[in-house]
Amino acid sequence: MQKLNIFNGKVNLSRYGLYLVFAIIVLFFCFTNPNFLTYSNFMLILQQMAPFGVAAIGMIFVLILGGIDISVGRVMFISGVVVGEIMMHLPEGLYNSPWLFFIAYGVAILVGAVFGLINGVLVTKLNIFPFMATLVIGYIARGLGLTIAGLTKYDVRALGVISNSRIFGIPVAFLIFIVLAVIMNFVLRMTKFGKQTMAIGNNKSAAQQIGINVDKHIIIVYVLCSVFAAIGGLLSAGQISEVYTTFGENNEFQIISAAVIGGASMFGGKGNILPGAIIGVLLIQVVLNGLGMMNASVYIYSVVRGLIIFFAVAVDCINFKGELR
Amino acid sequence: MSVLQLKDIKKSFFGVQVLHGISLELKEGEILGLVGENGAGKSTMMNIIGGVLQPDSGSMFLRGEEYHPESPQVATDNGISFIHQELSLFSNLTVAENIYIDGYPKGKLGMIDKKKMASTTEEYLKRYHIENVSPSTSIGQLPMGTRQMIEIIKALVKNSHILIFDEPTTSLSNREKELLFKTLNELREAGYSIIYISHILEDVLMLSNRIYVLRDGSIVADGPTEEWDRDRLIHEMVGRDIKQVYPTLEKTIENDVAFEVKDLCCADSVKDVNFSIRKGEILGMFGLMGAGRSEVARAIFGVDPIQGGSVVIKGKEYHKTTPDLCINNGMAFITENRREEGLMMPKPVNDNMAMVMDRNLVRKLGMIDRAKEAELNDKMIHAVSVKVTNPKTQTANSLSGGNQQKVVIGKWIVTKPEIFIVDEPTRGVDVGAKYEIYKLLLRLASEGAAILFISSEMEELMGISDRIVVMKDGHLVKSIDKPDFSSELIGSYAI
Amino acid sequence: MERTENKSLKIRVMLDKGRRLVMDYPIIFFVFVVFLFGILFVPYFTTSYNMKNLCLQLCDLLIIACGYTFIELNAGTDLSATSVLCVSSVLGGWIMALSPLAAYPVLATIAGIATMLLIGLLFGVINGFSVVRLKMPSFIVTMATMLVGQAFATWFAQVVFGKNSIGGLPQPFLVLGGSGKYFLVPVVISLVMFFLADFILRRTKLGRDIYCVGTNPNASYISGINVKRTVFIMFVLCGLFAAVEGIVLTARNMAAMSTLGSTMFLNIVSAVVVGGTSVSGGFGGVKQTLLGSVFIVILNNAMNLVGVEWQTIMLVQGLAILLATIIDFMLKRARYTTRRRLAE
Amino acid sequence: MKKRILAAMLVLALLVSGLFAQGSKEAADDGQLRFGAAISFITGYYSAMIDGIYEAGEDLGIEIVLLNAESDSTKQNQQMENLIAQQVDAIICNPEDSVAIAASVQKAMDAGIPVVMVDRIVDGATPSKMIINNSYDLAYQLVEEYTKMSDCENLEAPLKTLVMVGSMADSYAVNCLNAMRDAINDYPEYYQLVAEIPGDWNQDTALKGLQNALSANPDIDLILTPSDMYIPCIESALDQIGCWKKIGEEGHVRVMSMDGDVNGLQAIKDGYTEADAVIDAVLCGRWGVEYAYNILQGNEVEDGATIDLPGFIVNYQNFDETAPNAYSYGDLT
Repeated sequence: MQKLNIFNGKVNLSRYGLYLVFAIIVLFFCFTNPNFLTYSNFMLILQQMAPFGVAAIGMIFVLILGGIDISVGRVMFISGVVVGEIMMHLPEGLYNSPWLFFIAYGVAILVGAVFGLINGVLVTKLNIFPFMATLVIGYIARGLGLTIAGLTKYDVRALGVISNSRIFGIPVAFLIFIVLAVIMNFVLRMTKFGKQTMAIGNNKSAAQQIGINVDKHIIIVYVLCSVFAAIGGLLSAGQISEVYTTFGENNEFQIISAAVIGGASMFGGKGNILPGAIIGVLLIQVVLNGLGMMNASVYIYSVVRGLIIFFAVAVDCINFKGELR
Repeated sequence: MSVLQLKDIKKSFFGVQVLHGISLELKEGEILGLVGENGAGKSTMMNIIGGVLQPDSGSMFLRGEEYHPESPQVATDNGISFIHQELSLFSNLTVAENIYIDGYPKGKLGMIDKKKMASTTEEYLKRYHIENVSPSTSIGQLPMGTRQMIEIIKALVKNSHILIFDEPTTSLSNREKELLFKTLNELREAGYSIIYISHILEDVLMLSNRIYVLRDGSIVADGPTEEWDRDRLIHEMVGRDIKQVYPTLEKTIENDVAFEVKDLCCADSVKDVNFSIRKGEILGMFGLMGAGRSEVARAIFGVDPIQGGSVVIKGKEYHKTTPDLCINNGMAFITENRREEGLMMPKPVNDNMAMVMDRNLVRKLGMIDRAKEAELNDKMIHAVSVKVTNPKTQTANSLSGGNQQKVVIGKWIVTKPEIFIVDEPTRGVDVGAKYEIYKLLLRLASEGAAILFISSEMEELMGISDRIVVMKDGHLVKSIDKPDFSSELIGSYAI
Repeated sequence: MERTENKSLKIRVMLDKGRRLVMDYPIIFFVFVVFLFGILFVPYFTTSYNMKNLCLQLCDLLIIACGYTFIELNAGTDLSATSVLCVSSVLGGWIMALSPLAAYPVLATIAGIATMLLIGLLFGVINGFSVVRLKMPSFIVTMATMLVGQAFATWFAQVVFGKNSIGGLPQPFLVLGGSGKYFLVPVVISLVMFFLADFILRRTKLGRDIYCVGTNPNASYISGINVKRTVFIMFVLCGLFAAVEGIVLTARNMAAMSTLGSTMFLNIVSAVVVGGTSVSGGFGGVKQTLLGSVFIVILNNAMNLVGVEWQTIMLVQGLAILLATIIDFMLKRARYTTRRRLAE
Repeated sequence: MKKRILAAMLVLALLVSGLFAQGSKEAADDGQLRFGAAISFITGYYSAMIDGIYEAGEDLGIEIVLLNAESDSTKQNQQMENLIAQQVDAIICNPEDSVAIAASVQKAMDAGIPVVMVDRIVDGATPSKMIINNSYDLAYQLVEEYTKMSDCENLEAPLKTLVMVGSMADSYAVNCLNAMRDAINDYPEYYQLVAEIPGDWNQDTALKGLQNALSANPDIDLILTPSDMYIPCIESALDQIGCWKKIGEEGHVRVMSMDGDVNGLQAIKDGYTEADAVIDAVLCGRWGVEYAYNILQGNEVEDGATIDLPGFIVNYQNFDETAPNAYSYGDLT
């Protein structure tokens, strides 16, 4: 079913309309709180957004294919638990050596890859709707994680070195996010894999016609998405310095809306990493940061999250011609 | 020296024989024209050469050696490029990216060598004089003609030396057509060999060195272009001895108009179509692929929006229709694509049959009168004589093409509509079922229904309809009455 | 030749009928297995108290699962069903307990129930409108309404009640929860809602439209079925069923709570999907959901009694849904292949 | 028609078999007592209580069946009904919602199963015993006692205070928040409330909320938190802006928390935080089991329906005397 992604002014106008609304909100914050616009606050926002940014990169790839991945938040949780479990049993020598980071991130990537593979196979071979498949895998991931963890609180303070430290004032986590974003932007824009992802998202049957192995490609993209979610998860665990039962819960809402605000469309074929991923995550984090500084009431947060994701996607669906699902 | 030989290729779908032993030979630096009516088997043959389909029997030779393409990939590696009618281009990628979609030149560290890509594309664009298009413009903004050229360049860049074109000029303007022919001639001099499939006979006559005529799945005639002229081509294509005997039923055509279309414009390509159908009349509509027949049908029934003009149903004029409105006014629309738009494939026959009639069986509380429904179902199954063991359980996708079409017709007949729009009802249906469908249409007409019968088989139209209108490139060019039906006459207006 | 041909066809049809029964209701096998497991291995499973317990829990799950089945038949989702529960419970509780009406119990009960149904309707209309008119994917719309709904419920509870939940609901309302001798009232309500949903799906035009739209929306549109209206009504029905569930749960807990039903979504989805309503729309129905709910309730109860920790229960339910979707896929392919063989 | 009969028959079979099989499966009654423990939500504090329950269980040879309601009272009611179905000998209940649990508590009591409420009261039914810590008074006491301590004598300006919040859907968190607000209002010369940071018992939201608040008003003097669960976030946020300093060092930000968990006491021991209101969760759990055991054995312990759990404040000055009887003192390093 080829979706009519007609490139017309109306959608573009509303996309910039969304950015305009955000600009107004930011201005409002600047007036209400003097040190909103300070250098340190901006660095804080960059540090806070890094984990979600990394996960948003993977999510944009999946959205470009026209799929979705609801299990990201819970894959973050289980990779945090597995890494915590392993760090608890690491021998002393290894624990303080720089090897710790390779092991930790290696294990996280492995766990992410496993869940990404299962997602990919369910979506392609069993052609289950991406939402349902990843929802089920999300529950399995969380159930498995909690079964392994039980009540234990994993102390991952050692990972904090990466997540919290700063080089000349720039948070390391943000640098990691930028490096990964540049690499993946290069992959999307400059390599065959990226071009074929855009092609499959735009017109799946034509892609099959010219001989692209579409199923294998989709599985790789889902693996990629879960791997980036796992990396983001570890960065966030390092910041909190503890992995506990509610870690990673409901992160998927923020990641999906970040990817969509960044220009990725729910119906495939559109999306970019470098300006998109950064804009998406930055805007959401700025709004939440501004609310925090304004000492907004407790209830506003989930209302704002709900509205952000609603309007971000509504803008994108204006001229969708396909079936009402 | 012959580049490609086909020997005695046979192929059948769901028990319907499509290719009966095709043999063909393509020489180097030659344009081979292939003509034939819709459904004659042209596309199937090309899909077999292009590796999309596997032949049931027979063999193919490429420059002498055995050649069995399992996938389009194998065909392209062997230098055969297939340019489908709906192009396989991606509107969100640029020209250069589309051209190199499955084989990017590798720069340093695996990166796409953008400079080399841009330069070769630029060079090809200049060589085939495509102005104001740069390698970085997005395909989405280009007109069809330029996209066609991009497809050709895509084939050339992969240095394939055999090009197969399937109906390339359907949506090209004249200027774009000349450009395409100039390019094809240049390619021929450069030693490429081309198979050019088209139903537009002037182009084929002008372009090709040899012409093969395909009818009902077998090559009926072939020879160098000099021997051919337009009339002989049409005769070979359509002048088959009428072996299919058509049922006849004398019926009276009242002269009050049941249904009328006033200067209808739709789907951007169809402009100012006017025709009317009287009670009891079967109006045939002929035209080639892309002439806009299906678009007219879908616009009348409200599936696609009407952009101009209006439709008069039983005296009342409507500028905007929806399927619901048309059905309430006693209309029925049997679509061309029965698998996606006619039936619910995974559902049993009864459910499919009941889709339209349920609206009349609603009793109190929105309940459906199930007894009446079951009764109507059985009546319909016998009326259209669908061969099915148990209509309650046997699903639509397990039926043969003919049976499926009968179920669709049965689905619509139940509500006793007075106006029928029928689009290619006999495509992919075995001969026996075709005869029964014709009988059904005639019986309906005799009971006073007005039928718009759209088909691309001239013989079928002449056998059944009382009047034929011919569509060409979105315009209704001629209305021919029954006495002066002749395939040459119709063909001359349509092609 | 004609006779033998006819006989072998008849045999094949009979064989196919047997296979079709298992295919239509694979869940029967699972329910039987888990029930047997319960009787043999789980202590206290077969006590009459536990059976009454199972029944009540089945009623809790069945009503909202029937509502969710409507959505699943169109391969959509409704995350906001759970926040309908808490919003309707909080507002209903406020009207029944704290508003001036509280003095007249019967009047307050009627007003309470009316507001709760209205909330369900409101959520259904908002979801339906966004999916149909704004053409947004259903899980994004319902995700947004869920977040806003939960926030509103918590805020309202804190501001108006001062705490998370309030008791003091009128006695006629508590009857709906099946306290004491009115044990059968929620059972009757859930059976009524079940047969209502079954009636809509199998006997009415709306039900036929729902199945047609779920299988092939294009063909339905061309056959004159108003696809937009059908999808809209599906969301409204789901909202209403969720509201009825809110009424029963609030009465059962004898308290209007802002955290009502926060962990029920997994149970609802597993009841519907494991029951047999196919994930890709068009197949299934409320009866399969009934069997699915029975399976899930027995599974949870058995695991609770055996003392399985709550997180492993989540894992087992996730695996159960996965298994159900794989079986649904294989059945669909098998159903297709047997038909192919029959046709040749 | 056939399918409908099939479904109805199945539900009937479910009920009938229950009645018939009444006698067949007797409880595994090998004399060992079985207690049911229905816990509302597992945060740091409650996991300590669970340890207490398990400890008491081992000492008295009682098998404990632990059920977590994941902060959903409907699920907790169902779990309570399951416990009653299992005919457990006693139930230790930590209700997610004190009003909603009343129905099940009443049912258990009618079924002759003693119910001991731990940490939160039940409102609408009379359990056998209620062991509660009044989280409101304890939080109030935490803030009030600090005003009497030495480093509040010569305060020029009131301390700028940040109050971290649990989840508004959790009555324990709401009680702490209200107590802290009232205490700050009652001592305007000592405290000035700057901001309330919503955490939703989720450490990532808490960390980000705290960082935002700190960046909004950098000159914070005091942070109050309802649970030690947030101590790692506070440490990470303060460390970020270089304020995670020992007491007395320049730039030190006062931190006062509750629960008396390992993180909290360790921070006091290392000299980073001022005070921690210890609710002896382990003791609470242990008493729950002991009281239930005593009631079962019939030796009624006449000390009123509600027992006030001794909450006490451990601060850096009296650490050595008060800390040892905190439950998590053992695993301090």
